[in-house]
Amino acid sequence: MLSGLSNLRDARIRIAKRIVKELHAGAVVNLGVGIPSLIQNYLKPDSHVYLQSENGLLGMGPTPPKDEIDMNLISASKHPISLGIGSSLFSSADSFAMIRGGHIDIAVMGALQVSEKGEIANWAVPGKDILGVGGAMDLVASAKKIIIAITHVTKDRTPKIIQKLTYPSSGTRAANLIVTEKALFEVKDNTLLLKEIAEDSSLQEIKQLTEAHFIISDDLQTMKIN
Amino acid sequence: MLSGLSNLRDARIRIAKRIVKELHAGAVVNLGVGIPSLIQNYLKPDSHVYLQSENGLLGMGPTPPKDEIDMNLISASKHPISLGIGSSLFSSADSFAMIRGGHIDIAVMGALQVSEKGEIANWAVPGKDILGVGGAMDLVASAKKIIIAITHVTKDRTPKIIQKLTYPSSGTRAANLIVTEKALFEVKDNTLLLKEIAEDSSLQEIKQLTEAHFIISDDLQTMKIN
Amino acid sequence: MTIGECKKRISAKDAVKMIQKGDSLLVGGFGICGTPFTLIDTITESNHARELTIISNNLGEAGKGLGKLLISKHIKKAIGSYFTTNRDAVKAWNNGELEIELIPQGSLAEAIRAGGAGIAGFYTKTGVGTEIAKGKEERDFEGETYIFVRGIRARLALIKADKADTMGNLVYARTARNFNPMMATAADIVIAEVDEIVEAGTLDPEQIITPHNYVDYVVLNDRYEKIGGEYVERTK
Amino acid sequence: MTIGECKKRISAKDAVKMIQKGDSLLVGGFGICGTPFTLIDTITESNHARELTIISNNLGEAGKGLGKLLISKHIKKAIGSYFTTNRDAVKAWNNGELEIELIPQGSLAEAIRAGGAGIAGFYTKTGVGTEIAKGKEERDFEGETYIFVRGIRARLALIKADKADTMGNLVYARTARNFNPMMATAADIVIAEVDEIVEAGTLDPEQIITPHNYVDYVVLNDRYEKIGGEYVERTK
Repeated sequence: MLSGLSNLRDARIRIAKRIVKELHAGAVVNLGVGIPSLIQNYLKPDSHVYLQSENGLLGMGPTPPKDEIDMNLISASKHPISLGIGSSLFSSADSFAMIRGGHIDIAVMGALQVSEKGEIANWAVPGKDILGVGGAMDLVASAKKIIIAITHVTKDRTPKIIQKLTYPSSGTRAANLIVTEKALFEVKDNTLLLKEIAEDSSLQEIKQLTEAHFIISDDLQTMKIN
Repeated sequence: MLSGLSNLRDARIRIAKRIVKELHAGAVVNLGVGIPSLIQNYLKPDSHVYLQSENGLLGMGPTPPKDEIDMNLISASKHPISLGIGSSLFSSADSFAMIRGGHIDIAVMGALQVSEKGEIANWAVPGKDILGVGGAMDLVASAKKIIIAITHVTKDRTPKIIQKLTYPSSGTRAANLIVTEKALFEVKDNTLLLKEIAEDSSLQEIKQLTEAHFIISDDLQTMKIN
Repeated sequence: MTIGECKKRISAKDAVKMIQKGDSLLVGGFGICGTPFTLIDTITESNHARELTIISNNLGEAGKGLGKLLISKHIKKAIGSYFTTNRDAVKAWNNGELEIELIPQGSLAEAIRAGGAGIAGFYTKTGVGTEIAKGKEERDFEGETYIFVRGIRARLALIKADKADTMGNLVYARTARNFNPMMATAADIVIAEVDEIVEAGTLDPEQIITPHNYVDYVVLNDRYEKIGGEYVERTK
Repeated sequence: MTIGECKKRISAKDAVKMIQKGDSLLVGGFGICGTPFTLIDTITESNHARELTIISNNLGEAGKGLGKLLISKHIKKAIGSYFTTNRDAVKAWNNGELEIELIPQGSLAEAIRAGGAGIAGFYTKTGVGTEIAKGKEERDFEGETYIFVRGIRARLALIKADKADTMGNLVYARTARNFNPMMATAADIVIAEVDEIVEAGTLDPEQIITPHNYVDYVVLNDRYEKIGGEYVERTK
């Protein structure tokens, strides 16, 4: 058994694996940096999930073998990638027209904080340098569905799922789903609904490590990864 | 000699030929319907004038031989054309981004009327159906230079170059040059400057057939076609 | 043939069933170049898809493309840039049988692109000082006057491409591209008529103009064939 | 070789001479993918082209691409979407040596496209309710709030393409396309750095992304070669 997942790497992998199950065949998905970028490793080749990379690609394939690396073909995380079958290449303007026009089914993104209404803070920390926003706000505003992939607490065990954002928000649009290594929440009618608890966690632990109010699903499940 | 050009066809050809001389090597030129569309016939193959067609092409080539006609390759006048060397194809949005962004050097267009300030009316007649505007207003607003190609008077000998437009204008932007079968006017500081008279016309005739005020260039020339 | 593998493929008849009375439709093409002939002809044979608002540069030509749909009395209103050359459109307008809304061609193209790109509206110089600007918001930027144009979307888009691959990626043929790529982005339901369906992976990723996620359904043009460079209705 | 026939071709040195102190430059690339390395390196060796405002998604990487231009103290201000990953940019900003203006990546791309397309500005949902929206005009359309974004232009654009033909038509390589095609449309002077110049007529008209009329000058990348998929500085 996973013993409390003291290992951050295992926690991140678990989150990625759980989110894979949310990506239905045919879905056009944008994966953010950090945990979301791990998801590709766990997608089955026949999943028919199409990865959009905001730097100008639909149909991102996995990391190529070393002798096929071409740094003219990179992901938004700036890692070398390959072209999947039926992929297409386009400019940043066309890529964000795709994002902003509502043509991305699911955006999976990291966050610094999520509020109990599902609001997202994922680009800046108060008092620190605000030097990067990237495509986060474009995705928050316009993706059809937003899945947040975060560890349940920070390294110093501060909750990330909190009552009100204290960090700058990334938009007025709320997340639809929050997946941590301990739990899965759905955001419904401005409220968090706890739907799954990891087998090595407990309702007591979730309550302790979640500052936000949440309600518990009548159909509370154990989180299944594989 | 041309005897008064009673022939409308000859008049139109003369206008087209005279305008060819205004199209410098390297120029990107949009040709409107009517007289402007004749210009292509008189461009030398080595002219390095690049014709833009607003339906999505830069580098329009001449009418192809009958067995090479492809109605998927047409001009904005909806005639079959060919692809010149170095031509490129694009969407209507990209085509009008090119036009509206100021990337067309010269637009040659017909007109129903031109005012003595160079204002253009070329899309509608009062009291008649207003059912077509096409790309006229886009070109009037944004081409770097506008050349008007018109017969000097209407079929019933009404002047087309008049003091004030009585037909709906195509924009606030003025033409830069007006070429008829009888004369060439430059528009300078909101004033028409008569620069050339055709060899079969006369200053007297121009005065008679032009309602607009104009001034006469110190360097008035006989219009040369070839 | 790999056509059977295209999961988005449906018949023209099934495609037309999705159109409701009073619907708004983006229809690709410039004149009759880049026009979804098979889909349009199938609408003419339907009885439910009437009182349509058609957003298209023209209404085809008299008796061709959208010109057919006009004669068959399926069109209530046309929004586009140039209707003068279709004598039937002029006649219908004169008889009060057709509403017309004129938009300069560049503003039309840009508005459809905006509609598909999440842009609510934009400012352009085109049309300033003309009858087109009447009732439109004006605004000055750096001493120049612009008018405001709203983005355009419709419930359905009927577009025409040269080829689809089995995933629904599209490439166009020459100037038959025109309004089709923008229209593919600006409707709730996008139906692409194509001359040919090819295996996914055979189109060059650099050359795909419409990525597959914009295309909901693919219909094969089975009514017209190209003869002497023109689309000619097949004899049945 | 047909390179001599490209009338737009100039040396990187002559290209950089056109840049003036205090100029605004659009510079293509995403990180260092699709970056005009030769032009940037040549600027670092110039003494006149300083106090530049650079409009680019990033400032390259630390010591690479625009990162070099930062170290050589040629940049006064950077306008873009993501500077966090270049530690030199963060340091320069902290030391008050670099001004930074943040724009969401999609708004940046769209604003440059607008600047090149005669669009004065547009309304987007991106950034509504965030610090990015502060001081920006808000407006509601059909119950949703949008913010107004102005088009962006610069005096010069330095872009990177894969190939130019001798007329100046451009094609790009894979995701090295990114911001380059829009930047080619949005500056008074457009200088395209390319890895290769080919004969006009050899590029497929369907595949040309930047038509030649957008390109004023072509500079051949003669400082970097691709080794193991990466651009590596040539040993002199």
